[in-house]
Amino acid sequence: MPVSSNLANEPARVVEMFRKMLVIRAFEEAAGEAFHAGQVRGSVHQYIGEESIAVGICANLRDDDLLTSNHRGHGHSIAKGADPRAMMLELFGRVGGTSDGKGGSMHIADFSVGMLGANGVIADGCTISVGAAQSIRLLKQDRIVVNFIGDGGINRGPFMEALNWAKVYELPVLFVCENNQIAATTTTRLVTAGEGIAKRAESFGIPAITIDGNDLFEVDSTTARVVAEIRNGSGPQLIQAMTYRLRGHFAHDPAGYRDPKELEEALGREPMARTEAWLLKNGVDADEIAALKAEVDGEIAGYVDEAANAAWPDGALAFTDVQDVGAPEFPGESR
Amino acid sequence: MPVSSNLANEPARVVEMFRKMLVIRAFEEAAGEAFHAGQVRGSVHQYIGEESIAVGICANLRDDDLLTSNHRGHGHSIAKGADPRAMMLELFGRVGGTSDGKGGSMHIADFSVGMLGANGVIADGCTISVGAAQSIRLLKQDRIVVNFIGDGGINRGPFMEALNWAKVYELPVLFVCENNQIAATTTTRLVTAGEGIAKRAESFGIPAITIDGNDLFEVDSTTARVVAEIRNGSGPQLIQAMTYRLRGHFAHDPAGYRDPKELEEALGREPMARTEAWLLKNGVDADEIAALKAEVDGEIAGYVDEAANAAWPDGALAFTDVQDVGAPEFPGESR
Amino acid sequence: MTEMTYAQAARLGLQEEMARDPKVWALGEDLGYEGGMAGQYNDLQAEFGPDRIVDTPISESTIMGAAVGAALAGTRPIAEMRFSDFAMCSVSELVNQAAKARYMFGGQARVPMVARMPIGIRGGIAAQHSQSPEAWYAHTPGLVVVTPSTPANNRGLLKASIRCDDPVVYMEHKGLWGMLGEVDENDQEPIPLGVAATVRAGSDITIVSWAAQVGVAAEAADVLAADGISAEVIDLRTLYPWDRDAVMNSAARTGKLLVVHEAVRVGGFGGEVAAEVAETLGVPVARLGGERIPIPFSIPLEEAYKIKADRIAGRVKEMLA
Amino acid sequence: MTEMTYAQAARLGLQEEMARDPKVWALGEDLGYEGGMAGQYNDLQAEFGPDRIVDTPISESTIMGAAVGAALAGTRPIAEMRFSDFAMCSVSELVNQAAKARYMFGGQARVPMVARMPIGIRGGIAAQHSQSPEAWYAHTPGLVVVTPSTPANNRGLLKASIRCDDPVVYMEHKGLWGMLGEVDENDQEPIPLGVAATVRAGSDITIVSWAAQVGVAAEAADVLAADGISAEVIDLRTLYPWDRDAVMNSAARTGKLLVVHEAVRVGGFGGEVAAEVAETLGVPVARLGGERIPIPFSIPLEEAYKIKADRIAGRVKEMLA
Ligand SMILES: Cc1ncc(C[n+]2csc(CCOP(=O)(O)OP(=O)(O)O)c2C)c(N)n1
Ligand SMILES: Cc1ncc(C[n+]2csc(CCOP(=O)(O)OP(=O)(O)O)c2C)c(N)n1
Ligand SMILES: [Mg+2]
Ligand SMILES: [Mg+2]
Repeated sequence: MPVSSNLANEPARVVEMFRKMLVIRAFEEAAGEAFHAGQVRGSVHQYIGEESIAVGICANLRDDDLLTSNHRGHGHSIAKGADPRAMMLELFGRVGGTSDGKGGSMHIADFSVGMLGANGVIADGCTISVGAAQSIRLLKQDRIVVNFIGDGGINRGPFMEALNWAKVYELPVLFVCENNQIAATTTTRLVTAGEGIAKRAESFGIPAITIDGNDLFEVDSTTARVVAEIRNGSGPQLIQAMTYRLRGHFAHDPAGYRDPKELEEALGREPMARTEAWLLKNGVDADEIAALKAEVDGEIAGYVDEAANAAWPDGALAFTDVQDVGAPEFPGESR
Repeated sequence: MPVSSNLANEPARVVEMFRKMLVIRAFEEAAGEAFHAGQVRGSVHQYIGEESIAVGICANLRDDDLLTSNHRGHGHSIAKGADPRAMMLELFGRVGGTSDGKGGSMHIADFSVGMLGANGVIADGCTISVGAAQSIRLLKQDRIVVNFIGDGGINRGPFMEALNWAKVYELPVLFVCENNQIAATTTTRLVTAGEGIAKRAESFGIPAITIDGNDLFEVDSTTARVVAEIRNGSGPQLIQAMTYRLRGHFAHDPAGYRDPKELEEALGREPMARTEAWLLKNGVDADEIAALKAEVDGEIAGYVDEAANAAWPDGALAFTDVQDVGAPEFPGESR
Repeated sequence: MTEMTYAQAARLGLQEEMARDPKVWALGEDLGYEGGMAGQYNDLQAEFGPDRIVDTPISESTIMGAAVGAALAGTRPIAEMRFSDFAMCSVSELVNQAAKARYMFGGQARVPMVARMPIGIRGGIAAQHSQSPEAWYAHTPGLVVVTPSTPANNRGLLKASIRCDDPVVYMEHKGLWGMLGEVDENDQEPIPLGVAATVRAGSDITIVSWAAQVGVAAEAADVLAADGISAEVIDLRTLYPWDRDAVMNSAARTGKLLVVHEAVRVGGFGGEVAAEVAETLGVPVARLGGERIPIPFSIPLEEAYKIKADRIAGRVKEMLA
Repeated sequence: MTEMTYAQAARLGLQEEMARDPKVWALGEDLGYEGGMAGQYNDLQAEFGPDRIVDTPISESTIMGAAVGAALAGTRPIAEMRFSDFAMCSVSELVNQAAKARYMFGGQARVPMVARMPIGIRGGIAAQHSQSPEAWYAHTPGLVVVTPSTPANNRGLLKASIRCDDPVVYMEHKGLWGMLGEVDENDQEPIPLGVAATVRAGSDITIVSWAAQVGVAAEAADVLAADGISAEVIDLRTLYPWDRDAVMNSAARTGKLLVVHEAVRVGGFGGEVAAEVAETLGVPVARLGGERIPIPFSIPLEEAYKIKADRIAGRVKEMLA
């Protein structure tokens, strides 16, 4: 662990962050199981193995800072403060879900904590983020916007446009590229020209730093610095967080294309165990950690239980929240 | 003039290129006049002041090399070998035009000389160019593709995607960014982050060179080298040709936003006079040049005259060349 | 009453709304010096500053996407796309994001933005600058689609669109930018969205149209009047939601419906109106629209595409025969 | 005859065409290892090499735009967009370029490409992965629009689309990928574009549909048959050009028309068919389509969107009452 981390002296804060990571991990495991059990339909993209990034980034944000995400948005949402219970209800399509069951996994959002939504379309969140920053500027607020983008997503034009745009207007945007080295089944190195996203960002005049995303302490300390700079008017910056996707692209992908040796190595670097090791070394005892895990597992299991038994939304709900002008009429029972 | 130019010892070749430049200049002046006279409708984006780029680039291409262009495509077309007579007929919307009057200024094309078309949508030509190069690869040909893009166009996502794409597949594409420092009425520096296109291209691993686009000799020698490299398998490269748009964005734009001092300076660097000066210094006499100019002016004036008096296409022609499956029926005289 | 052009009226409406609500702003290419394609933004950058009339890079995806983000974050952006053809570079941002954000986030979000994208033939700007894709957006849940036909409409409907909390696709017709008409500067009220205007009362047939074609339909009604045929002309003004009541009442009264639009007939929104009327009233319906061809450049070709008054009149006579 | 799925049949058709013509190739995300969303490309990269089954970056504009360029330069590319929703990131390339190149260049160019973009509800993939925008492309001059409904269709129509010299928008329905059906491997002939199939003969009413809704319509016909109502079901197969003759002949015979599609009813292509039939034959017409809402996620909500057989049967009974 780099000594530079400002966390090193704050085991209590690390415990809190570790707890968030545990929630994400447990949530994702549970979501995957529910998917396999046929309780959750559609798509479930798990964030397993990347927890330290979302948590390390969001620990340095205020509640009113904004966040835009992509298809792999559960971890980002939980880290930003969305309620995992409502999220689980959403995955199950039940009453009380974050989107009333209208959205599902790829459209988790919690505007009350600045989480402007996961997104089913790669890189569309990037242009949204720069516009949100323009609103912030216009409203004379000191909020910032964080946009999560994958290493596959960086090759979409709208992301590249957004980089230019953010720098032209010197907007308070932090782009976080989660480089897990793969996009669905494609090794991104093979479809990404040049030396990578940091170099590209720099060509737009955007400061970019590459860090070990699985090192919670490095993520935290880097983000603390960068967020402070952005809030003080540095203009946009980019963090490339190196990581590894420990599961398939989505819950039903066995990821057979994965080199087993590579996976094994990656498991050795995964963030849960590393953070736990740090805690043990820094005076948090094993019992406390075990209790924490049990507590979190129980919490998530409870949500699953609740979600599996929660009420289904009424079909009429399909017809609300479309638009006010020209709102669709509920066709009624006769359907 | 740089001594390195391989043209320096070939005055005859320079005369030939100068003639092309004269044709472009005369064509554009004539097109502008016809536009002002109400003989040409729609849009006319003149290439005046940038002639040395198209001519210097295309002089190094084979007839079967391909070219994709943008809205300012007359110069590119003439340089690639399109017939200015048919182009003028097209601008006038008459029978015999390059597109039978269906396209007009923004859709000049001559597939017989590899000119795959001007384009009304900024940067859409860029993605077309990389695909054309993929066809070339698949067909085991040794042709190359040249794509012209403006300094305003570089901020569109599809261009940036195309850069990545071209390098990923190591395609035989030459991107030529004509940096005339303005996009319509917008100074591109103000909406372009970072150090510019050369840096951006390099961030994709694409070799990029910035040259004086108004120096025919520099354009020619650079292109000769770069085209040879690309044809020999170097993968994509980019040339940024610095230049200046001597007229308005289109023929009816008085360009009042232009700093008069800047314009005056630019006029001092414009390519026609510079090339002419070189010829005079290298043994071509003034009479010969005057005769060349008169000949070209007469040629273009003849085309204008012919176009102004040429037949209009029959309305029925509007219904051809749409598609074979589901071809529209000509509604007939009864319309 | 002041006489002004359609473009000037749009500028006036925008200026009024920007003065009224500091959260209203616009972004697009060449809005400052140029003042937009037809002066719809003239001098507004000087009045409201470069942060509210924002000159952007040529980045259509981001112009539209940024508007979505800005709307989500609390302001009321106007994304100026210059041509509906260029807006085709930002369909995902409009259709996948703007139109769906409120719904897919279960009502947590609102997207009060206006996407301005002029449609139609202007004369010689050909296939990539003349399209009329309004039917696409009328087909897209979440979007309001507005198509003003006169200067007064263009001011009043733009004002309503800016105040609307739903994303609005606002489609001026380029061919109308120079059209003169009376505008009541004292009346600051928006024209309500979703309400049609009866441009000409009549009893023999109902002609429904929108945008530039309304004027042509009115011209056809004149031609028909000379022949003793009384045609009612309805300007939908808002394409979605379209004013069903106005159309049904009229068509029930006249007993016949003709829908006319400049957009390609096949798959055009006229099909929606005609099918609904046929289904609901069982009266004879017909449609006129462009042939399914791109818009050509040359005059006789472009003319061959257009729906002229005599063609409308001819079709009406056939229906009444 | 071999029994195979709709997705397998598409793969077979593609394989046959790639073996037949070395100029045919495909580009898109995850075509190699993954073999496409539903295995439509399984093992083809191994068979034809990575230059003919090309794994691309996530760059939708370029997938489509490169296909246009490749077609212009002499090969026959297939742009795989995975979902029609993602193809909304490449509308300019499809509509401004592919659809118009031949026309605006006066016939100098041909664009023999296929843009594959599956439509429809698959179950829980919600608003940004379930759209059916076929009406947009049917409205776009220059494009052919194909919507296969069975494994045999999916093979035969894909083959025809690949051989077609016009740009084809090829829209599988995601919900049909697992559908089993008989395919005659010995008959290598494509199914001609623009020709409808009568799925079920009948005399009381004509039901026109396409893609997944054809099966539902046939189901409705079964329900109706039990009540002594004889419904003819027509599968358009190609949406543009649609088989006008087949529909008109049938509707003239039965005297009634119902068009059913999964796409949103408002502005859907059903309006075109219904309006044409009403205008031409004057027979009663009706349409069923999705309400104008995004596709929701949760089961009861998604179900509330769908057009079920009993609703079709109910509407038919109303029309015959
Ligand atoms: C515009 C678009 N293209 C394609 C997809 C399909 N898709 C979903 S996730 C994904 C891979 C994304 O990879 P990356 O950006 O690296 O994120 P990761 O999944 O690795 O977190 C793809 C291709 C999509 N959702 N949107
Ligand atoms: C996608 C798109 N957006 C906007 C336009 C309108 N437009 C036409 S030319 C132009 C400026 C282009 O500037 P640049 O690329 O520098 O080329 P130049 O005109 O200087 O040669 C603009 C904005 C367009 N044609 N297409
Ligand atoms: Mg990745
Ligand atoms: Mg320029």
